[in-house]
Amino acid sequence: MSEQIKKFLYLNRRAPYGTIYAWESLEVVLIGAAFDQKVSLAFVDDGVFEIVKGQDTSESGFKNFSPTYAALGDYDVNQLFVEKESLEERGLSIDDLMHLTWEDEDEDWAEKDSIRVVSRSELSEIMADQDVVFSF
Amino acid sequence: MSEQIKKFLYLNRRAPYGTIYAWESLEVVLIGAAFDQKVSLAFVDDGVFEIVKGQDTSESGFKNFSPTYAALGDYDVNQLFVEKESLEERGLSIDDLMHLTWEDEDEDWAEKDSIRVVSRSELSEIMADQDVVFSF
Amino acid sequence: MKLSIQINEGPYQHQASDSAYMFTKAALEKGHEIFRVFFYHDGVGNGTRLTTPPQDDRNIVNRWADLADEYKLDMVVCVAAAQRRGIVDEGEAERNKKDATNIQPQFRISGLGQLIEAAVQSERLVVFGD
Amino acid sequence: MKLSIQINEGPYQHQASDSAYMFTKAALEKGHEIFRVFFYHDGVGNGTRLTTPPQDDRNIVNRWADLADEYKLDMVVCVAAAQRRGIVDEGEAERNKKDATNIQPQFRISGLGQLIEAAVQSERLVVFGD
Amino acid sequence: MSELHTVNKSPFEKNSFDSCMGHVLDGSAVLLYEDGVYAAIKGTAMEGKVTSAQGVKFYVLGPDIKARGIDAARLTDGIEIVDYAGFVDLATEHDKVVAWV
Amino acid sequence: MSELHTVNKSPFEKNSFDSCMGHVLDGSAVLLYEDGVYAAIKGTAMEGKVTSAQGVKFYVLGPDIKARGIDAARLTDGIEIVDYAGFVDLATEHDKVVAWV
Repeated sequence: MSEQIKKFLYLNRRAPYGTIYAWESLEVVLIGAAFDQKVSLAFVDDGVFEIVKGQDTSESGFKNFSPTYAALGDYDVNQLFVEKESLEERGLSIDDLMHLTWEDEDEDWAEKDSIRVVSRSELSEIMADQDVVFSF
Repeated sequence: MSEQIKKFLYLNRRAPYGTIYAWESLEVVLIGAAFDQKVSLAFVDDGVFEIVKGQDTSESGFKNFSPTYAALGDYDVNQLFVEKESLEERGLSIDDLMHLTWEDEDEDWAEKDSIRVVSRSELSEIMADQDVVFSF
Repeated sequence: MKLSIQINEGPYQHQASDSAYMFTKAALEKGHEIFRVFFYHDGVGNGTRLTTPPQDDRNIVNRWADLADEYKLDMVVCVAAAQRRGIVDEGEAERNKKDATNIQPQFRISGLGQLIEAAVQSERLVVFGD
Repeated sequence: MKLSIQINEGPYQHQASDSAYMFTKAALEKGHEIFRVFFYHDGVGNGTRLTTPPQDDRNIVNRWADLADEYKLDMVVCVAAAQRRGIVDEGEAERNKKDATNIQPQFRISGLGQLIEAAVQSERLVVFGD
Repeated sequence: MSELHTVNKSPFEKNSFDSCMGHVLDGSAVLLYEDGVYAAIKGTAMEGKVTSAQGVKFYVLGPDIKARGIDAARLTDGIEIVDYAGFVDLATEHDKVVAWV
Repeated sequence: MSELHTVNKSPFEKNSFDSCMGHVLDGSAVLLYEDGVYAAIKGTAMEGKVTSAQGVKFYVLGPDIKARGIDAARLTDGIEIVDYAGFVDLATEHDKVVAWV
């Protein structure tokens, strides 16, 4: 659809369910995956809660959209940066997060981790390196 | 409209203009003044910014609703509690606030201050003494 | 006990309307009386019949409408807030010269006095917002 | 320079739409090109023709419509977000069997791809939200 | 009078929980729901605020912790889980409800 | 690349300003607007955060401080006032805009 290849970062700073931002942001990521851009997601502040495992909305009446994160790998969205300090402040570690993976076509479809835990200063550098940052 | 007399507290915790809560809350206070209830307002957290003097929206395109606070006295709404700690955290003192007054019918229409600066613990007691607390 | 509910946010964007619905339903099922549900601020957006949420998600507006039918709930949308945000019934359309309405029939548009009255008449006012 | 604007909140409740309008107007007056204004989340509420704000206040919807007329702005309302919140044009009304529309004519309903395209084609994307 | 205070915002994002804690009196209760349930997680800066509140009873809404993947074992000690019916009971058993929206 | 970060929420209510300050790099700029302008007031806990940010230039939107009754004399030293046209200039002069909504 376009000749330019841009680096897109989706900045996720909100908890899921209390507001719809996380979910509708994910809808943008899925649609955007059809465009040939270099895409990554950052989970910062309460955004880290979006990918906590074991979400179960059966008693809440609203839809559990967390399984969609596991599908991102199939859409070639496999650069998920999670901020270490944000996890720690919330009493979380990587073991509390969903195990999100993708299959590397170039290495005989080897399964690889999509999530990379990075420090706040690393994430700042990653953000600075982008062409577009989406905030929701 | 009702035989019961209740103590109503309007809890104002939001800054003006960034969101409409402060303004639409004030609309409730004005309508509510027509009912025979015992009404008071509390300004806590960013709510103290609502009654800062010198508000001027001429370059913003939206309506300056702050003059309405000065009219509250005419509606017999004259119990405005402002939390001391909230002011201090925001670098404000009572001198930064509008001078809001009412005229006391029982004392030959003497002009009296509507605003009373109270401590957080005093305000907690005032809240506890209410029948209804409105939050916006 | 007699309760009233105030909802300050619209459907889907915030959980407020979901929480208020679950609370109201639970209160009714326990035999409490809901004197009134008052929709204020963006909460007026719960009263439009024009939403079409995804098939696999809850329909917030219809859910309120069904609860109102079942329990004869009085669901009031604030007129001033509705005018700012474009929620319109027949009377409002006529008054403000609008060529369409969008209110869901189980809701009615009325003034802020209805919120004050609800607070006066009810033993508890429970507020749901952002 | 070519810019695009994203607006995540509806009119009046948050200042986001006001700020976005003032920014967009200033950019146009400086001779910049606005590739697209994209309304997402509750931002879709800026695109209804049914609002009647108080006489002494700004009319947010009409203001956007006038700016669009003057500068031929492309103002897009996200279809998925609009369906959740009840913003409807002729096509949507037919598809989802709704008996009324409420879109303001200067806005058009389209998909999220329009936001991605705006980000690709524009030199800057500026986001206004809560 | 005894009050039920409700908090529905994340304590990491907004000041609602802190502000509530600054105004809650001995004998009152706090219900954490929606994103407010994140204040109930053990091992964060919130734990101390919960455990040091004298004479205040804390509740958390079960469906909201479940939706967010928070196991009951991770809650700060002494916080009781209620469902929506329990929320209704809390609202009626206390003299009024104060919402820290 | 140099970035323009925008903050539109009160630092006393939400964590947007703090989060922005944790991610802003030397050579970038921060524009405070809407309720974000409250972070520009001298004599609060925010003043030190502004003055200690190395190599970061701060701006505040004039119409938004005026609306809120904040006199220019109350701003933390070094913060520059811009109007909407200036906001546009900042957005175009930096390589991208990051909104801390």
